[in-house]
Amino acid sequence: MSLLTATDIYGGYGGADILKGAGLRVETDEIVVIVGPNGAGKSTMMKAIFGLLRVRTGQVLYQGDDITNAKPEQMVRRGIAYVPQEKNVFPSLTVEENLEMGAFLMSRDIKPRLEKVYAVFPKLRDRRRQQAGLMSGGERQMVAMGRALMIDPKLLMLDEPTAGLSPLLIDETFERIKEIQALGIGVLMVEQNAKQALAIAHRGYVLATGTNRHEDTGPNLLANREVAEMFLGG
Amino acid sequence: MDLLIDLVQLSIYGIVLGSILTLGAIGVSMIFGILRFAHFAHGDLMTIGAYVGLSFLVFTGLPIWWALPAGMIGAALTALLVDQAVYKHIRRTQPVILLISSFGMALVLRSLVQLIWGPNVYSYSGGIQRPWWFGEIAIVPNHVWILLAAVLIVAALHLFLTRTRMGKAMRAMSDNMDLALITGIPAERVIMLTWILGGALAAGAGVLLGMDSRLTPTMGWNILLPVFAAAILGGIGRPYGAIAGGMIIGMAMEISTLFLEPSYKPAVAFVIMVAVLIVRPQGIFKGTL
Amino acid sequence: DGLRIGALVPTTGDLQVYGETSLNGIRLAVDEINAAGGVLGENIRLRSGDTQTSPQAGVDAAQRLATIEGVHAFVGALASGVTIPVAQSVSRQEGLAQISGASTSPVITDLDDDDFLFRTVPSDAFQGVALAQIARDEGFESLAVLYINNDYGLGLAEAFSEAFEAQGGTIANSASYEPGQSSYRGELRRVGRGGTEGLVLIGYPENGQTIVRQALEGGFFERFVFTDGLRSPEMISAIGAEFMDGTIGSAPRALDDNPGAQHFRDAYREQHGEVPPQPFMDSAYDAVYLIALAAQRAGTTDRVAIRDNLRAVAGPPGERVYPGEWRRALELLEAGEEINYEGASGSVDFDENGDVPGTFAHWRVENGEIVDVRVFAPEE
Amino acid sequence: MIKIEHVSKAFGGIQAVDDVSFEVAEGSITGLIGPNGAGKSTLFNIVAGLIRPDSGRISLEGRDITGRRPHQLFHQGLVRTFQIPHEFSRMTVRENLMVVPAGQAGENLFKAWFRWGQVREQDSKVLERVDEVLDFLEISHVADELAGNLSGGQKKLLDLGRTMMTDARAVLLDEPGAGVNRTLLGKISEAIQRLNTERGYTFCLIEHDMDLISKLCDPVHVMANGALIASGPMSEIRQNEQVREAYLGGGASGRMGEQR
Amino acid sequence: MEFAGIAAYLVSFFTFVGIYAILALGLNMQWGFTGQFNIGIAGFFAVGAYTSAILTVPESPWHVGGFGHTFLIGVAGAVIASALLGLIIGWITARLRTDYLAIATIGIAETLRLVIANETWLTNGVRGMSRIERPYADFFQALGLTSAMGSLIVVTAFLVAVYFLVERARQSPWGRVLRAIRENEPAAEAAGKNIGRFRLEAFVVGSAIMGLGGALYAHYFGFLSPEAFLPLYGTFLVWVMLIAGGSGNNKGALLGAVVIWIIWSGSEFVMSATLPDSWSSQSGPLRVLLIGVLLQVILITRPQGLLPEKAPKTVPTGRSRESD
Ligand SMILES: Nc1ncnc2c1ncn2[C@@H]1O[C@H](COP(=O)(O)OP(=O)(O)OP(=O)(O)O)[C@@H](O)[C@H]1O
Ligand SMILES: Nc1ncnc2c1ncn2[C@@H]1O[C@H](COP(=O)(O)OP(=O)(O)OP(=O)(O)O)[C@@H](O)[C@H]1O
Ligand SMILES: CC(C)C[C@H](N)C(=O)O
Ligand SMILES: [Mg+2]
Ligand SMILES: [Mg+2]
Repeated sequence: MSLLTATDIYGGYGGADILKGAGLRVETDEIVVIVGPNGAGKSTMMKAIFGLLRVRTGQVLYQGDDITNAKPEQMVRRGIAYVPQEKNVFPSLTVEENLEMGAFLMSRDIKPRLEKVYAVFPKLRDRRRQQAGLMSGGERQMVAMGRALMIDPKLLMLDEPTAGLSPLLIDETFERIKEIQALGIGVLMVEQNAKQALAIAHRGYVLATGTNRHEDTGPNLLANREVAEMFLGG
Repeated sequence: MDLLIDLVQLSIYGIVLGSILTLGAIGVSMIFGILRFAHFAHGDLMTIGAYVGLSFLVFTGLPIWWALPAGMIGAALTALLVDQAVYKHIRRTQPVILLISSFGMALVLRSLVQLIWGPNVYSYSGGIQRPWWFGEIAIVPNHVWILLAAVLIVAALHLFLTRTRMGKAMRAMSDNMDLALITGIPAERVIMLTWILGGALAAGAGVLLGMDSRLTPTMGWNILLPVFAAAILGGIGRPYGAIAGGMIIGMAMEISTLFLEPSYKPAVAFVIMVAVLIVRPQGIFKGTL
Repeated sequence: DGLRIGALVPTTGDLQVYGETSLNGIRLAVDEINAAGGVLGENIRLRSGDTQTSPQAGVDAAQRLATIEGVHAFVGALASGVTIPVAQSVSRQEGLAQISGASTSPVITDLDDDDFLFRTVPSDAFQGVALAQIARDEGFESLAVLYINNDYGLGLAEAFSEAFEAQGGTIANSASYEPGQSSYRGELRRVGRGGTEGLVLIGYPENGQTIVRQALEGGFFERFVFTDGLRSPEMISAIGAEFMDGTIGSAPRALDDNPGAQHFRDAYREQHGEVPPQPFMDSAYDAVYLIALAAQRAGTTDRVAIRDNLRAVAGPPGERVYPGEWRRALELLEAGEEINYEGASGSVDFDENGDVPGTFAHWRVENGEIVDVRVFAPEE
Repeated sequence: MIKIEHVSKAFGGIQAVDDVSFEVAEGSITGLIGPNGAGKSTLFNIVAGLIRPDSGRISLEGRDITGRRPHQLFHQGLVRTFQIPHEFSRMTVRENLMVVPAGQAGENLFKAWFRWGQVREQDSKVLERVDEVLDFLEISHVADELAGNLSGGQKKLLDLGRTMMTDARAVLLDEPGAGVNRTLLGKISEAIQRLNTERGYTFCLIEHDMDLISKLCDPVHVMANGALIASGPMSEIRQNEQVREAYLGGGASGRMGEQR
Repeated sequence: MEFAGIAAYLVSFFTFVGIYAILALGLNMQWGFTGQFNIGIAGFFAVGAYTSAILTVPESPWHVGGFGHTFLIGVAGAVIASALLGLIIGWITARLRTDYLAIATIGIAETLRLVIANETWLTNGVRGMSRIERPYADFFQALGLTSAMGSLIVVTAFLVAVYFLVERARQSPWGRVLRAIRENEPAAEAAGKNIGRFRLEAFVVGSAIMGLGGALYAHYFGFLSPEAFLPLYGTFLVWVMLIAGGSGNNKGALLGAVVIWIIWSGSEFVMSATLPDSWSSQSGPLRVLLIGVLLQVILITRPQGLLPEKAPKTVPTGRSRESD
């Protein structure tokens, strides 16, 4: 049984469908990457899976359960964490409060979780009292990831987690993502730093105009000339 | 000397008025903080609270203080109902839509009060209280109780906001509703709680106002602008600032009668407010919860 | 096509309370007349419009009544702030008579209304004089005045102060208040300075209760002088008879020997139950009678003809006709006689401005009851 | 062209920019890199007039512009993009660009009222230019879409498009590449180069994509903890130990754009 | 209910709606285009009304005036006075955030109302000003029209002119900049726009239009008192009209004025026709209840207003666009 399968998804923002039959699959302890041009529908796909957007037709299965169009709260309870592409921190809350909010649904003591996140992103510990809205673009990205990790997710969905990060941090982030995956967490991410992302991915999807263009293992996609030229910047 | 006595006496009156304004302003401020709109039906929630308290007293014959919890429950339920029936459906549109809607809601609530209780003037208890005299300063017993009740209500709210995660969740919601949803914060529950608290606070203000003056269908609407002024002065969205805002507005209004034709009294609140806004556009108090 | 009367009363807004009772008075008159044969052989049809105590809504309602409903005359409005714009932009323009039973503003006296605006209550200018006389009769030397900041409050306060001082009294302090406040202590402290014998409070019950209560609780005043706006049993029960006893005041009121007032009270009780304390319902009732009589005398429902006949039926010369005597009035007019209507609220003889002189009650609270000490016409 | 002299700025306890001085030479494409939170955007905001520095001086072509408002700087030929896209959400993409050109007669209300012909004529010229830019950025298909509905990357492109609508002399780009598809980014970097060589625009850009930086920028300045720690051509910068440690790291991302 | 009656009512109805539509257009300039949250409309409305009244009424022993100017001078004075007021208020509140501006403006409007009520020498205070003449009544009479029809014609003429100016402003680059400012100030500033200037211009023009509405109101009603400028009728009604009609859209402002006034005034009609007599004392509150509920229905079902904002058409370029 796959951790997550989305099949034949159609849906959009009220007007015409943005997603036109896209689908994907994530296994437990697998890193899956979605790449594609701007406006292809990658973020839309993430939102559709997470229940933020009505899926018109198609099905999303999580650990065998149908979670199509379930409420976000349900998703979090089941162990799916999602970091959106934009506006992914609470600007007027401090860093630590942002993290606390991540674990809102967890009633148990959150101290150890906080420590875990601080271990992954030490910079956040130094800045715990700073308002997230006043942090630099890259720092916010860390807060957002940290917040998602607070629920000990089984599936982590990241929309462009490395956008705006320094090269050092990009590499580090991908390392972290590998570590996270090694803990048995499935990772589904959208990336424009596609080469590095595909390099660590087990599988990748190329999405264009709302449909799957290519689907293969990471290395194979990287090796594919057409994919490289059209979507990865040569 | 006379002036000093005048000032002290008027300040005492100002504090009483300020307590009432404060309770209203905290609610306005909280609702603004979470839902990002100025709630124009807040005054009429006060009215509802006051009248529910009145009916409760009439039906049960309990002593006057029971109006407070009864009114608070009544107004909290009303607020909740209004939110579920109306605001909920337009929450995702612009704040101004909510504002206009709340204005319409103010009309609805007021006319309901009139339909249920009629247009007449009521009071909680007949008769008057003789003041205690401290030298030349007079203090009416009720005023002590009003101040005490206001302090207790504010303290209870403070405990609630700081001892529970809900307080932070409320702020998170006010920052970014979508992200709050994604994070798993039960947004609807937080909003409902906000209305319950806001409604209860409004009722607190309404009942105390009723005790200090009388009950009319427009009592809340009439006090709404000073309440807003207090909320603004404290920095809207900052419940604790509202306390200071309420007190300042209350005192300024009473003391102004020393120098100004009293029919300008309501303007005092506005002039202070506008002046503060111009000098300090973020309200007088910086800092958050 | 029978006579249509448009009633302009607020059923919402600040003066709603007065609106309801006024409308009751109007209904009573219409029912009485219809039961006794109607006007020109047909029943009067009553149309009402809610002025919402606002000029905008009042004018719109009046306009609708005048045009779509085609009424032949108005009764109303209540607040002077509504009555005047209605007169200026509807009654005068559409050419129909308007009789207010409640608007007491002195401005109305010499308003440019092309003689279409009348009223069956005396101007506040008269009541102020009456009140001064009452206060002097009660032996007050020095008084403070606190009045609501609208034309009613201002008009009365000015007339009263002038007359009171002319009669040798002193006005120690005088201030106006804005309605709708929750505390009036600052105001009270201001007018309470310098030891006066009592407070002349001019306003409506809504704020009046608060003010009196706060005045007593703060130890500002012990004795009060009221006007018609605060003549209300509610006021006494809310504050307590022990504190209100001895309070005096004025109110427009028909002379006691007027049988019309008695008839009105009885008839009102029969139709609507207990007679409420609010003033202005008897004057509204009279307005209907006057319009009906004028139409009957004119022999037509033509708007201007009704207006032209109002003075003739309202004042001397002529046979006196009282409320409830519609049949008799019909007969007299049939016989070509002049009549002079003597109303429930007084003699209602219109002068050249459409005003009535009016008589006033000097009332006092005794053992928690409002008692009329005497009814008199104020001396100039 | 732009001269930054001893600029400092602190927010509360954080020294976001610490005595930074450097110059952006006329006609250059100057790179600004450094770890997250190094103070790059803050420095941009200071230069662009959105934040006042605590101390220091900025000059543009020799004139002191410290503390000038952004719109004043715009008219002196200095434009900028934002790291987090600032689109006009409830306006169409096309309108977003039409807003930008300076000196439109129709921005004067009286001309808009009484010289409509002139206004329309100018508008259609503006529109032509808009369509060129849209085509170039490959977002013509969303020209009539509300900007708020664009995808994250599309918004960045739109932001860039706004700078292309001006007759700027100096352009500050804050991470034009973040979230932009690499194939398109390649084209964008060509465009920057073209604007630079053909139209003489001076660029100063912040970017974390080393590919882009190495391809376009010379010189490159490196900030860390608010201070300038290195300057020079990218090939030199790469050798700088401090930069490697604080910023580039040893991984694939840091090595991108190295001569193969 | 004959035809002539209905026609006569419609004359007054549309005069009324016309005046409110002008106010709504002024508000649209401030809120719809620019996002300036002015809930002190009553203040500008009142200043316009009183200015025109003071300029045109004959001499009176109670207050200043007796200038006896003509209608057009009154209107011009009203526009200038309210524009000046807008300039001052716009200038001192320039730095205020949306919601703060809102509360500041309502505070200023209420203060102005109190000034009008208390400064008797200027406005005759609570007693109000009367003897304000309808525009060109004699002239229209000569044409065989009533003064009400004359007023309607004058109001309509002004409405058309205002609509034209406001709509053109909206379509122009000026309006585009305003909308850009509304959406994102820093970006507009980075695009070289002097935000302060544009905002102030819009605020002043909007205020001037409201002042014009006030002048027309004064001349139609013939009587002014502070009661007419309470927030309910002076401000909120205008907001409700604009929001229900569709803010940002000038046609929406017009439609909103019509629809809301129909609801406001027509609801009474419905009430009196359907309610039994014994309910009559409840009819007032019931009517207000109905209005409130209808407003909620509009807002819930059409949150963008009856006519949502649409981007103005851009000029065709002539260049044929290949489809992609
Ligand atoms: N308004 C502010 N108040 C307080 N601190 C701020 C403010 N703006 C920025 N900072 C802090 O200043 C530092 C520099 O921020 P800046 O945005 O300039 O970084 P940056 O170099 O652009 O980083 P990135 O590459 O991640 O965008 C950060 O630590 C940030 O948290
Ligand atoms: N809220 C929205 N309402 C309407 N249309 C939208 C909305 N958000 C996105 N779209 C449209 O949906 C399409 C796909 O957007 P999406 O955000 O999924 O792209 P993406 O693949 O994530 O691109 P990027 O890499 O630039 O983030 C785009 O054309 C965009 O204009
Ligand atoms: C109903 C009354 C209180 C009206 C008041 N006499 C007035 O003229 O405004
Ligand atoms: Mg995306
Ligand atoms: Mg940055």
